[in-house]
Amino acid sequence: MDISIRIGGAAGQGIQSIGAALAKFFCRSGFHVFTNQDYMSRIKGGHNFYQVRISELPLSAALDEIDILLALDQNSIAIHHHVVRETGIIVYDQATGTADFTEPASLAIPLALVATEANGTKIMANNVALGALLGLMGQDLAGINDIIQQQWANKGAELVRQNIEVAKAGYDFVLNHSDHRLAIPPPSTKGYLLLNGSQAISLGALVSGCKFYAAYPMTPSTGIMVNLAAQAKKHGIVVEQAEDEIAAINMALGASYGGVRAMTGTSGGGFALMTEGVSLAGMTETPVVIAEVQRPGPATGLPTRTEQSDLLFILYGGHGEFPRVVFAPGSPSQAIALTNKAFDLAEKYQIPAFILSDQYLADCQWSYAELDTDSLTYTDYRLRNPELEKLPSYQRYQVNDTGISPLAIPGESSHLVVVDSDEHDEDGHIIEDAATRNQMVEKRLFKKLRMLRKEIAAPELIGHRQPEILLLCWGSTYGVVKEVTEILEPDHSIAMLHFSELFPFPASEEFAYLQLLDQASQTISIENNAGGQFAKLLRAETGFGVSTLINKYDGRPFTTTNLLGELNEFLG
Amino acid sequence: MDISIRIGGAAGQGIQSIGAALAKFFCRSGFHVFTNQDYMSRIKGGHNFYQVRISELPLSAALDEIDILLALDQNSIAIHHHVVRETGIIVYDQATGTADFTEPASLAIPLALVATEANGTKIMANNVALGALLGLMGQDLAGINDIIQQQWANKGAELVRQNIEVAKAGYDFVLNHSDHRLAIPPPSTKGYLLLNGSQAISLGALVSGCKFYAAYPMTPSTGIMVNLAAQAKKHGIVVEQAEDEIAAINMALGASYGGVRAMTGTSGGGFALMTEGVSLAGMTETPVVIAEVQRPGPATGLPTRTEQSDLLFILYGGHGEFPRVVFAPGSPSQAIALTNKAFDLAEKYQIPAFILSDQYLADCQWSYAELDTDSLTYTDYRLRNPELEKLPSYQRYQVNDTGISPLAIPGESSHLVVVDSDEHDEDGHIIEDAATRNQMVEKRLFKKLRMLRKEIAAPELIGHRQPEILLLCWGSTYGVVKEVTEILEPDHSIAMLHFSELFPFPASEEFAYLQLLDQASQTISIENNAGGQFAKLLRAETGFGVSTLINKYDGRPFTTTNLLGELNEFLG
Amino acid sequence: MNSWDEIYKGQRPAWCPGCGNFAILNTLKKVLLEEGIKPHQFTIVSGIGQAAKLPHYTKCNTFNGLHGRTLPVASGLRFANNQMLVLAVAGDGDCYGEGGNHLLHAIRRNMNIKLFVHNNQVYGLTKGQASPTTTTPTPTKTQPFGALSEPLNPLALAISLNCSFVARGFAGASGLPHLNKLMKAAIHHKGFAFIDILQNCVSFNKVNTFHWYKERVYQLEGSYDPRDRAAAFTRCQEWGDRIPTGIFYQCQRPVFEEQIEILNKTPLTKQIFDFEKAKQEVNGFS
Amino acid sequence: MNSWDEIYKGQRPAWCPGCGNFAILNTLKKVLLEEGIKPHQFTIVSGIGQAAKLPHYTKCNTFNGLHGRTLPVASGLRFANNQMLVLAVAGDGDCYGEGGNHLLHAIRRNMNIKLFVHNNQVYGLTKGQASPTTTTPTPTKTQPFGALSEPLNPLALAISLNCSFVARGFAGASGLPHLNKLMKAAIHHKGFAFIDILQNCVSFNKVNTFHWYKERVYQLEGSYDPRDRAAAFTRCQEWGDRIPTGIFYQCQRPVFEEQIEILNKTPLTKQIFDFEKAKQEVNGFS
Ligand SMILES: Cc1ncc(C[n+]2csc(CCOP(=O)(O)OP(=O)(O)O)c2C)c(N)n1
Ligand SMILES: Cc1ncc(C[n+]2csc(CCOP(=O)(O)OP(=O)(O)O)c2C)c(N)n1
Ligand code: SF4
Ligand code: SF4
Ligand SMILES: [Mg+2]
Ligand SMILES: [Mg+2]
Repeated sequence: MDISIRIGGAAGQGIQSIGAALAKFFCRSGFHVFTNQDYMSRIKGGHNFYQVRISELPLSAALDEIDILLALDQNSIAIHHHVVRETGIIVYDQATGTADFTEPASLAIPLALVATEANGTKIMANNVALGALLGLMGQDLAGINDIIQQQWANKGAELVRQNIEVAKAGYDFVLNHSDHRLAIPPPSTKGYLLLNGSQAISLGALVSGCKFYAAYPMTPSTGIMVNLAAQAKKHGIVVEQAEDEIAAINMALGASYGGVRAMTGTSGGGFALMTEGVSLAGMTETPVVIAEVQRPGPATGLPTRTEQSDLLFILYGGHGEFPRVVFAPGSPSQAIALTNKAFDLAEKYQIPAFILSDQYLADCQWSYAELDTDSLTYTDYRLRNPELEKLPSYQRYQVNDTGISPLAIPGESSHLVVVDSDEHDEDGHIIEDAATRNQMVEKRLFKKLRMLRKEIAAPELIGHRQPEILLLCWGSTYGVVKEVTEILEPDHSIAMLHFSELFPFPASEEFAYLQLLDQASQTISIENNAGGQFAKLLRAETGFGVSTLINKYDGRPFTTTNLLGELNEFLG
Repeated sequence: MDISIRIGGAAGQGIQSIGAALAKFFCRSGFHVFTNQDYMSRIKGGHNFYQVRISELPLSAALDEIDILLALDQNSIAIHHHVVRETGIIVYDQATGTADFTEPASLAIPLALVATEANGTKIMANNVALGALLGLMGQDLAGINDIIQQQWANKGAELVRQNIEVAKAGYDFVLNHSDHRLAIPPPSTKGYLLLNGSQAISLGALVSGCKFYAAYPMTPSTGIMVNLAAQAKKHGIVVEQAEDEIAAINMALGASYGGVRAMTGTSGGGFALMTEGVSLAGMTETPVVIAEVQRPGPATGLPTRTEQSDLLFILYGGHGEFPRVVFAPGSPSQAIALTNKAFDLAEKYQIPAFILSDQYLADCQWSYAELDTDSLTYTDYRLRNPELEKLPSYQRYQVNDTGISPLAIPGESSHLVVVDSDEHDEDGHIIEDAATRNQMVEKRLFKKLRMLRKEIAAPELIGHRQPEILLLCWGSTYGVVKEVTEILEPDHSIAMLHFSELFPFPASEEFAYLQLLDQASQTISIENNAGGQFAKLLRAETGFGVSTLINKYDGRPFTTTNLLGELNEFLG
Repeated sequence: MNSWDEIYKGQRPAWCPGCGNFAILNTLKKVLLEEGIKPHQFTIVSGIGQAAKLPHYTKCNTFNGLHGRTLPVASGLRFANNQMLVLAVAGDGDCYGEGGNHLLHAIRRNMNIKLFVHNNQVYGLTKGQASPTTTTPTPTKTQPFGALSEPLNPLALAISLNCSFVARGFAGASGLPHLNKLMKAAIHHKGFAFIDILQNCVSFNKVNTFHWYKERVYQLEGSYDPRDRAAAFTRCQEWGDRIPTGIFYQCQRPVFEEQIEILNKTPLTKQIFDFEKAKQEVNGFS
Repeated sequence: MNSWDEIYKGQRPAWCPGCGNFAILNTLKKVLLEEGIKPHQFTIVSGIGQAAKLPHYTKCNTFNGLHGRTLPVASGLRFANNQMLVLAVAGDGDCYGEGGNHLLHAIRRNMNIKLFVHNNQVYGLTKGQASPTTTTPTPTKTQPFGALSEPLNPLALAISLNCSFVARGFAGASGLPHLNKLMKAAIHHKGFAFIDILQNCVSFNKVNTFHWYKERVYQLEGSYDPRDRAAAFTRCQEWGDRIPTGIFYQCQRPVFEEQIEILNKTPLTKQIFDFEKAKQEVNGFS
């Protein structure tokens, strides 16, 4: 069973609330769900859609063909009717649309009328549609009550009741007016968690002891801030909206200096303003975690869409030379784990650590039976009292074997914590001599890098162990490449190699992935950008040049359908 | 003949004016001169030095051993006396220093006393020293008069006369008190021009028709602004000090949009603030030239010293993907030519073009018999009246074969010029659809890049044509690597390959330099940084990994002496 | 269709129905028509936000740049072409948040730029976060403890910097004839002219609604003397039950670009470059 | 050696002999001693410039960050530790030029930070370019047409933003006992306290020399009432033959961090992280 429902309409029509309720419903009923969103940079009007895919098996990507189209306006019928399968159906609002074709099947519902006839108001029409969809899929409607209850709780019990009624009316409308059914077998498990990338990164921060988050709003990164803000009071986190991105990163550094785990988040244009601050983190050796949620550039680009085009900018952003780690999770669960690892390494090595996400990862919801919390770690690497006070002396940049100087908290003890953006001596004071400079570069850069390299996990291989065709990917394309690999593997010698820990670039000691690359007859780098940035990085780091690039840079993610199409010619 | 004179003292003691006068004197007398500077980030005190190297042959680097040390304080004697050759001499101020050793020879001069006895004032003591140096080198003093005249002109004729007297007194003091002479044969030519990198970049801008320069002061880039400001009235150039670097680049873009050639300049930390603007230039296709004069980072680093550590940042700085050119001149003459080429390509392709310099290139003076102006070009690529007005219609982002849309000037005609930082259609208006996006990426990035690649010159090969040992370098290390190559070539199969046009990376069609690399048994990348950034770029672009890295990251440039030392072990 | 709408017809606005931006857009078009300014004779420079989309919705030369960077681009353009009428259009987040530093220094420069800020006291395009002018302690999704900073008073700020033209307008129907006059006065003013325009955001600002403004807004009385800086400073602090609109402060100050001799006769963009003269500088140098 | 110099002895200053910064440094040390503040009990956050080197020349916790970014770092530090005394030290270029936007918003926030700006009306460290406070039309090497922008009046700016403590001091010998008092008042003030300190630069400011200041500077009379914002605005515009110093404006406004409940009992940096509780959130989510 593999059903996709696409809800189309204008911004402001509430397609998101319908989609979210639907996803929750199936997830709680024990189905796996994958949702993705496509929306414009405007508040009202235009055209957006929300897609929900449902299956009893785990899902990690979207399809182009759909089974049900819920069209809230005529525009949605025009744009999407051709992707509805023959067996599918278009449900639309009778007041705003017409479907003047015979295939696929269609069902007109006077949404507002049904709502008012059920003693609701016109604005409850969305719940008529929601009920109708559940009717079409032959679901037990009871499960939706809780969800409506949650969504409308702060509007009062009466409205909750009305909305439940209205959903029921939509459900009944379908039972009475249509024979079309999409059979969905009853699920066997107890229900899943539903999580998108933004939520995952904010959970990752929360569970890593992040106590301060400063940011300036920027789509598609704002979700992280919103999610953390919602947890602020409960978990004692200060979330501060800065006057600009420069302030955001400098505030995070000030807070980190002050002794708390600190983070900032933004998208490419905002990150551009942060690079001086990143370099400051490098020089002062102040731990900080930075989430960069990519969108298509350059400049303002396509503000609400997706792209993987800031990889090289993140790797080399900031003047001068200093170590950093860069992670690009491929799924919400990876996002939790890697955000946790970013916080850990940022503090352990006193460096900036990056989470590279994008609009696609940020907004897509994945379903999970359970999230792994056992492998999450929390170690407080800071030097606090009573240890700190006991020290006979303290130097912020003490030179030692590891390059990692003790990280004390100012004000905790009588020892002073002196940090400096100029080159400095062990005490943190300005110097200009060559010998101290050399010593500090050695400490700050070389020694730490040597150790950092050992922290990085190998890329993940999925599929054939000795593949002829090797698909390379990184970050958010994980899910779709995985699904495609799994589809193709039975008939082809194919595998995928996903890089989620990008920098320092994974060593191939433990896992000789370079050998796999050498042995494959086709190595195909799949990237949601125009430049093939990962392929460049791979060559810079290993000398290996891939045989083929598959790039997509129209602001839309790869879907299983289109990636399969793209790969067709290489399958021989 | 190859004489090096080092003038040491505290900031504010005037070592720069002595050094500059000396360099000018010999240059005008027909000697080749190379000067370099080493100074601290403070206005008074500390320790700085200025070195002047003189020869009848062209020079392109500095030596570590010197022939004359002029020490204006005791500190300078302590720091530098061990690098004075056995045949050399230390001249110092009797009032501030003592030289309690027998070798090298030394000569104490009561500078202030000599000045006052010659009817000057104490602050003229520097000219006593200047005269003394010329005496030691057996020069005809007459040539210095014009130079003193120029330096003191705005203080009045009387002071000029006094200073000339005082220099004469210093000269006579040496004749009377010392037998030490450094014989310098009379030169044969008519005199040379003396030029440093900052001056060269500003001349390059001037000669390319730059009409607007906006910047925020930042060492070591401020020299460009100062030099252009000095030409502002004569050549009709607006030089504006912006409130910050963000404003600087955005002002330059506004001026460029308005129809004039525009430029900005900064150092790494300031450039970090400009990357969003660089991306804006990329998206709006607004020509702009950006000089980045590197200094050691990260963060504030060593503000007055040198490093080549922003290469990868410049290559990938700015979010999203768009074309750019990056040039890194190796000498002042290359700086003029490449600044000219940067302006030309920036406007021809409507892209950001970079000049990557550093403190070493900025401050070093080279001597030239004549500078080539014949190969400089100026083509106005803008669409102006009457052609513009005649067009039936105009679209700023018209899609055509070349990817280069006509660049009209707003207000010149009744046609509108609409540019947008969002993704846009041919008219410049915001779009969000995938097809237009693809078309624009194709136009803006792919088509232009294909043509741009053909504009890039091959790297310069100096030395053996089929070398066993190949030295790779880029930017400001040109001179020193050249000198070292020329020294070693008679006895070794050695050559150097200098990259001054770094991006798009030179194709190896015309000149198969990759073959040279493959054939050499040793390929050594020499970089003034810790990371070997050029070596990374080379591998990313060609897959070729060099065999050895020689890095220097103490904030000081390579000298002929120390580079020879570093290379010793590879010479077999 | 009105003639102003025809002459200055642009793209179809992507604003929400009921948004105050429509009224500002239409008023501007009328002003342009009444002043006889043709589409190619002016340029609108804008940043990013709802307000900043405005130039696309009229017909004009347009530089729709980065969030917060309206004024530096406008300044650069005036340096290149001091015969171009340059309007800078920004949102309150754009101009007082991200772009705050440029506002300070653009006012100090006093270049001939007309700045219209659509002040809806909220970040509209990014969905309702607090802006620098948001009333305390409004809670938002990104301000878990509420908007706790003192709301910025843009007029007071401008007056403190001796901005040569400081006005407030209102984008409600009742305010439009007045806004029309303010825009014209700004255009005729020699130097930097700044109008903060109160604009309702129907989607995200549920506090300062159209009605909220309408009930409070009034025009400065005819006897008000905008040359008195001290009075202007006091008066612009009136905010609450009654909110004055009008020209609060106006003074004559040297216009930056007029002080640059080389721009006096011909705009930079029309000056012919003498390549040969420039080349002589190369070897004449030293 | 004075006891203040002993207790707060730092690195040897790299300032020019005769620079006004020495007096500010020494006054600060005296204030610290007199207030009984131990070196580890306070942090100086600074930017880049001559002024910004100050923390190295005393003994304290130090964050010597980027040019212009003093205030965001200081704010972040206060969020992390609202029991730490945080002094922010900046130059006029640092704070009013590069960092102008942060000044606006730091004043609005009103966090408990003490900002001391060494205003020498010039960019010292980078060798004499005009700063935002440079007198017009001073020509410099980077201002070929002179400094043409209206000099920024930092006090007027701060008052317009309703800064809760606005003062001016003078770094000349005659002004030091007064500066001492101002610094103490700033430290005792609840909220953001701002002192603009007139400081001579012997190397690059040949207009506003020590003597130039000395002849003009005087103290606000005892009867002056710093609670009157309108009067403060007028008074702070006095500049020329006579330049007043003192506390121009002071008011009580909610302190930002005091409004954040979760900071009320324990500073963030001392709050124990409950890893297990946080982990529960991961699977409790949805
Ligand atoms: C550097 C940068 N940071 C953040 C953003 C995201 N952003 C776009 S518009 C906007 C704020 C919009 O508010 P305002 O300027 O008040 O305009 P309005 O939409 O209310 O008219 C923000 C934060 C951006 N585009 N660029
Ligand atoms: C981003 C950035 N831009 C420019 C500089 C160069 N810079 C260092 S200090 C300074 C200005 C110094 O003036 P001010 O802040 O008034 O301090 P002062 O030296 O006069 O005390 C500048 C422009 C820098 N370090 N960083
Ligand atoms: S969100 Fe607000 S400001 Fe933006 S268009 Fe809608 S109503 Fe207008
Ligand atoms: S340059 Fe000026 S401000 Fe800097 S130390 Fe010297 S006198 Fe002081
Ligand atoms: Mg707004
Ligand atoms: Mg200063």
